[in-house]
Amino acid sequence: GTGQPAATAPTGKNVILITPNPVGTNSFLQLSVKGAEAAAKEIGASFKLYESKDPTSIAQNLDAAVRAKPTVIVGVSFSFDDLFTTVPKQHPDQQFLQVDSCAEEQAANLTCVSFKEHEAAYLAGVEAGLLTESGKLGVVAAIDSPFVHRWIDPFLDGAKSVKPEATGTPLYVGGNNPFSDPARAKSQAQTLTGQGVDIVAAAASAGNQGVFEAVAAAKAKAFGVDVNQCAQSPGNVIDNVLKHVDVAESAAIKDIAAGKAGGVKVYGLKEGGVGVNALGDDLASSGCAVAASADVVAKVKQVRDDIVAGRVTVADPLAG
Amino acid sequence: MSVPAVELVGITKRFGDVTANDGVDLAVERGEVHAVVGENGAGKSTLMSILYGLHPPDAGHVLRAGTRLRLRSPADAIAHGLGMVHQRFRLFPGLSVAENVVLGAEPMRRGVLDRAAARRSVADLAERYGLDVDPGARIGDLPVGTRQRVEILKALYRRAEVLILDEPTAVLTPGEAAGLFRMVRELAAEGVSVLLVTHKLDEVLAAGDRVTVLRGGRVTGRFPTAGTSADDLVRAMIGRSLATAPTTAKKPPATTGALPTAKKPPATTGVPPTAKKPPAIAGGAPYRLEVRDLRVRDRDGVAAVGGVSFSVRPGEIVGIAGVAGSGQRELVDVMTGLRRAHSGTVLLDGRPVGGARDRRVAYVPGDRAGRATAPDMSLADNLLMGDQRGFLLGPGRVRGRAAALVERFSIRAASVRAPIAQLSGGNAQKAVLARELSRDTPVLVVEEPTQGVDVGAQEQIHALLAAARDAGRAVLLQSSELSELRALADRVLVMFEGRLTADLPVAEATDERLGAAMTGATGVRRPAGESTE
Amino acid sequence: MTTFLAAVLTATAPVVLAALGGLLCSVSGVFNMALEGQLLWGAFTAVLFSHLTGSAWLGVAGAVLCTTLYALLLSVPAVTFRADPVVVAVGTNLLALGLTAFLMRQIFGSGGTFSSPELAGLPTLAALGLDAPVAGSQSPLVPVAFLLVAAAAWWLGHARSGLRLRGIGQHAEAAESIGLRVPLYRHAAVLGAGALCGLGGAQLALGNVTLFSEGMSAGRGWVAVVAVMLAGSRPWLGLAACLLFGAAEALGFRLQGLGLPQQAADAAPYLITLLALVVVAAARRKEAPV
Amino acid sequence: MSSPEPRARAVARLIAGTPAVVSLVGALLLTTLVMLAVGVDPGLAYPALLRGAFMDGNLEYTLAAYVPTLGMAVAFAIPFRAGEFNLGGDGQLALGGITAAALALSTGGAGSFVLPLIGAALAGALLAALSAPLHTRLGIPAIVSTLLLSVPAVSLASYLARFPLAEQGTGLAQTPLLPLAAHLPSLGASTYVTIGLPLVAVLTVLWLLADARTVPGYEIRALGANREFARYGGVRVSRLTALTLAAGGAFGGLVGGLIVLGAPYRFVDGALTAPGYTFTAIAAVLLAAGRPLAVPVTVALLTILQAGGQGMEREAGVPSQLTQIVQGLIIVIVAVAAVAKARPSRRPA
Ligand SMILES: Nc1ncnc2c1ncn2[C@@H]1O[C@H](COP(=O)(O)OP(=O)(O)OP(=O)(O)O)[C@@H](O)[C@H]1O
Ligand SMILES: Nc1ncnc2c1ncn2[C@@H]1O[C@H](COP(=O)(O)OP(=O)(O)OP(=O)(O)O)[C@@H](O)[C@H]1O
Ligand SMILES: [Mg+2]
Ligand SMILES: [Mg+2]
Repeated sequence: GTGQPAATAPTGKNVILITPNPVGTNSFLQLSVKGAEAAAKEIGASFKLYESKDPTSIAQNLDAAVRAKPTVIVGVSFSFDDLFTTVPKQHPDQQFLQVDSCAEEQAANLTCVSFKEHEAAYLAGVEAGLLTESGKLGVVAAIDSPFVHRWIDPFLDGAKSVKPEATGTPLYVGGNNPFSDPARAKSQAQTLTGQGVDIVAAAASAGNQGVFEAVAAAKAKAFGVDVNQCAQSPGNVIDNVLKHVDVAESAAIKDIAAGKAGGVKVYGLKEGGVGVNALGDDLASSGCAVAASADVVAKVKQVRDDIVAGRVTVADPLAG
Repeated sequence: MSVPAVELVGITKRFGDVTANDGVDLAVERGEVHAVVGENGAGKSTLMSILYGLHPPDAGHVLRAGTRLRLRSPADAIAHGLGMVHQRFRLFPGLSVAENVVLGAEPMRRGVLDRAAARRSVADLAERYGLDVDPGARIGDLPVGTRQRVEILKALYRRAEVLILDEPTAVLTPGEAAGLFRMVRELAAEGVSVLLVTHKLDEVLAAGDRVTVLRGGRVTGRFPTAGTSADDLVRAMIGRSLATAPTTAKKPPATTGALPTAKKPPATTGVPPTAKKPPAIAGGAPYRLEVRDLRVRDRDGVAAVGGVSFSVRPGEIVGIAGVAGSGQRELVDVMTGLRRAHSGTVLLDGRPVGGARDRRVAYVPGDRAGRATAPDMSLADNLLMGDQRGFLLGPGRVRGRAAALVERFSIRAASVRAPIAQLSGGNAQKAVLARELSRDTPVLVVEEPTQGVDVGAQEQIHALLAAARDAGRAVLLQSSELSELRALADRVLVMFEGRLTADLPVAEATDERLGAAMTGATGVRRPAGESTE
Repeated sequence: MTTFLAAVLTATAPVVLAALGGLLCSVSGVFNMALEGQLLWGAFTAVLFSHLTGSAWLGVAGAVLCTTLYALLLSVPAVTFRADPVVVAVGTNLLALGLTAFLMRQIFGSGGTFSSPELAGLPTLAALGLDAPVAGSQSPLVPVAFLLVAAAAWWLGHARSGLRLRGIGQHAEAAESIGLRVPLYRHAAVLGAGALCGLGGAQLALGNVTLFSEGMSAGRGWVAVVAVMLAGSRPWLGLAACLLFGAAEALGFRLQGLGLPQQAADAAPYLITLLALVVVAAARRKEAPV
Repeated sequence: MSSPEPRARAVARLIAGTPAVVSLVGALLLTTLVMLAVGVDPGLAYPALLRGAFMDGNLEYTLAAYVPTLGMAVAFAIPFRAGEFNLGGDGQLALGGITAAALALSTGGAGSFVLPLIGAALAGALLAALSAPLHTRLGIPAIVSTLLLSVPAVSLASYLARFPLAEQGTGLAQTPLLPLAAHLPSLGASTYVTIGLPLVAVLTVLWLLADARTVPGYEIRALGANREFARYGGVRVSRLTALTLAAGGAFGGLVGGLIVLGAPYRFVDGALTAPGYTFTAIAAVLLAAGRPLAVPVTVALLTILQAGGQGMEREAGVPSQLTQIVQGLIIVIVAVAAVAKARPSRRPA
């Protein structure tokens, strides 16, 4: 983590962010740290990061955070579903924020921010369907958990919506350190390209860079995730499935600090909380390969509008 | 007098509370064979280890040709021309004989280990000194006797100018021992100084020039061998004469303080045990132990025991002789239940010996570190093995039992809680004997019982074996000391290549006849009604 | 098939190098469980030096040097002070994880992954003019890894120091009593293992991929430890174990594409290795009945 | 030449007499230096380490981590006494955990927590016992087979949690919440300290007693000290090997069950193996260097270090990488300190 022993802010405000895993190579967690840090700065609060190592330490970190009585305690991901069902009720004076999920029984002092990343993944799939020549698509994901299917299934659905005969193969890095094994991720991407796959979506955390290397060597293309990864492998990354965790989270923290707490804020395409670089104003300077295909960009914008308007609904794999 | 080849000055060494050496002075001339004798635990091995750089002394120093040495490790000792054959083998089990011998001083050819040369020089050395080994064999596959020969070859190969031999003959056959001493004399004639630690006083008197006697870590006597008798040495060693010479232990043992009175059957006093009628066995069977047409195959399917039959009566000691590797080990393994026979049976009081270790047989193995003890366990734990029964086992009971045995068998140990590896070689052997002899079993199988034990203890052990016999137990005694066999056994069986080549009453077991049978000569009398086929 | 073989060789090379190091240690009588951390440290220093010098080869050299030095953290406590090598290894593995992540932030200014188009990776053999079906796509360190196995096998069997090392592992007191400096050989073995892990880490970070990411050794050092346990003191057997493992892993990837669950693919290399062991052991039993 | 020598030696002996102290002091100096070098204030970090382990309500977490680590230590130590290495703790843990979850779910809590725990122990025992015939019949050492069996067992548990036993509609691979009746009763107010603590403590004491004061304990020690010696002494070597492995595995499985039946009361994929109990426990047992009575102490030492590390991260703002650096160094140095008391020298000759 980037947790610095920040001097206690004069206002006495502070923000504690608890991650479910060490931040390490996880770009999603890095973004959440970034967002919370930024918000803390804006509201003049100090910031502390508690990195958990396993489910037990999540609970311990949460307890420690409650004892510290900060302005807001931010918990990231599904891993807090159980805890945020009980703990906020026990501490009604403490504000909690859950990012990327929401506890089943939501207390009044729990605010939730969640994302429809499947909508963005669907858009990426549309791009892939339009750009694939072989009609074979692949995904390299870190592990086979229900959560990562939010990137896999809608991606393939999106591709099939424009190219019905397209086929998709997901591979999972697995092994001893699935979230940080670029060599293994590369090897899997090579397996895919060896089978004629010409577009590989990467959802392998630190493994993504390995995927990019593989597609670069095989003259295939890739998709990145969470942040703009196009510059990491110029010319080889078509686009990215973006999730503006930092923006949404920082907005929520500021709201809570301003006294607007509670409720679930869902960020989809409509709210601008998720997206792809093709939709951005800075597409030309993004370094993403999709910029070269104006027709694809146009189609993506159209599908986005359809989704926002409700003409197209993207199935959420987790809802099923 | 010239400057001694090597001189130990005022050596003192303590291990915790034990003072192993206490101001020992000892000088060895060039070309001299200098024997060091003493009871088990007298400090002989410790002294030799200090000389060889294995232990730093607490006080005192070593002079080599008049110059003071700094011995930090054996490397320093070797650099100054010292060589040592250890009482406990220091061999590499996974390497070949030749590799073991040359390691550390390897013949090289073009920067590469010259295996052919190594084998050749080992074969040459072995032939020159009459030591029978196959240079290509893996150490781990060899019997202990052969391993001992490899240890000796190692020292010879290095052409040490001062050669330390710590009980080199403990596991050698008489022929091999004779060969070794011929070799020692030859080396001495070439100017090598030899330090010889042994418990065999005849060897000392025959091969040595001078003798130093240690007792409780101090020098208690220095003798030229000329004009010295075994009794002189014994008196210096144990502070008294032996009541009886070891070779006559067959007679009822004289009462010495160390003897376990409980084991002595009252009826035997004054009556020669051989004349005693064996007590009857339940069921009236004439034999305690019967072996019928036993066949054992080793790992490679080769017959290690090829059809052996014999029986042992109650109150009888049957000796087993033979060169190492003739099948004695496999035979004993089957009799103790540690190995399954390929065919044939072993009956003990009419019931077959079976499956796992049979508790009706007490067994003193010849392989002390490999089988008879767990070196890292405490003496108390080692003394318990085979007698662990029930479920609960209080430490008090274990230690109490151990203390009793230590007392009864006069084992010299600092504490029963210390690892048995800290005991001197002979005391460890006594511990094994104590454990097995104290168990009241119908059958007793003993391999090399006096291997490495001092003369006093030898006497005591022989007395114990005789007492066991007199109590009606059947005793099987495997020994490479023919004198020991003749002293104790009623009959002697000889094995050769897995078969019995002789079954002689002790009166007929002359060196010549035994020697012939051990090398496979036939024409040996067999008792009627028994066959080796 | 060629891509399959190439994938197996690439994936196996870092493991082979680490396993070879572990094997030298185990031959000398030191159980080396520190391979995982050393591989990681090697990967980090390789990227660091490549980044600083702009040369992948200087990256390799830096990794070898730095990882040899890192191995002192195992050799001094375990050999000189006779601490339990396994406990020490637990410590040095943890240390490597923290130290690489920390230094990464200090030096590269970012956590997670460091990669850059300017970072020099190892060339492929094809780029060096050595194009052959399976070999062409490999970095030069891959053949080096396999040659080192051959060299080690020969060395242990025929060289004086190799024989001495084997002797030391079998019976240290015996080695001492013939004047061998046991600690010296053991230090050499542990440091040699460090050098090999440095090479393995360099192959991982500059050969397999061209980047560093936190924890990227990802269990390869543990696989190497398993290979050492299987191989005892026989380098060829160690190589075979690594290859079998790598092949099972690559096969697992392919079967995943056909619907095999990820968990099964994860388990496959271990189960196949165990199965191979059982088959070999059973066959040996049959040959020599007891 | 000889006059300064005795004095030098006396000084050397004086230092050698207290090597544990010396190396511990060295350890602290070194870690302090490292802290300073990487910009951590030792004056904040050390107190935070202690507070993180003992104070501010952290003690209950330390205890919560102590229980599984101690259990896994015994899981390793029992076969270790017999000379067998059980490196398959993770597999036994995961299999035990998933078994407990499956039993609790399928019985709807009818078996309270007792049945799931028994099932968990059995599952772990069976898995570990597989290694016994592999060793005694095929000569494949347990150190290899337990390790090779571990990953497949973890994968199996993960598969079960991901598919057949999975909770629907969540992002994590996990089972549904276990029925209330199967939850381990807490001790006092804390949810972390459950009856798992007295259970594991009692079982550990039983093991210590069995090791020191029973015939099987003696036979196991003999087996570990010299296999051939034990066989010679009438010990059923194969049976006892299997027994120790199974007993170790049972502890491993039991710990898995205890974790799953405690908060958050479900099997979460990866949650059992992520904290690294298995290897911490192995390190603790090896640190104890053959003294079983020292095992609870060495486990405590390492647990305090880890729990305290977390506290140090939270309170002194020490980033997690620095915690790892400090922990790694301390473990290395403690390993040295543990043996610095001059091992009993083996006699030569
Ligand atoms: N490493 C050690 N630790 C503790 N005690 C030891 C050690 N080595 C030897 N001793 C003790 O020192 C004494 C002398 O032992 P040493 O081995 O020198 O006797 P020895 O004369 O060779 O006896 P033996 O004839 O039985 O071989 C014994 O009491 C022994 O227990
Ligand atoms: N591989 C081995 N490992 C340990 N000890 C061994 C090994 N091989 C043999 N021994 C020991 O060496 C001794 C002799 O073994 P072996 O059976 O080959 O000879 P033997 O026929 O019994 O002859 P002798 O006892 O007269 O030397 C036995 O006491 C045995 O315990
Ligand atoms: Mg001796
Ligand atoms: Mg002796």
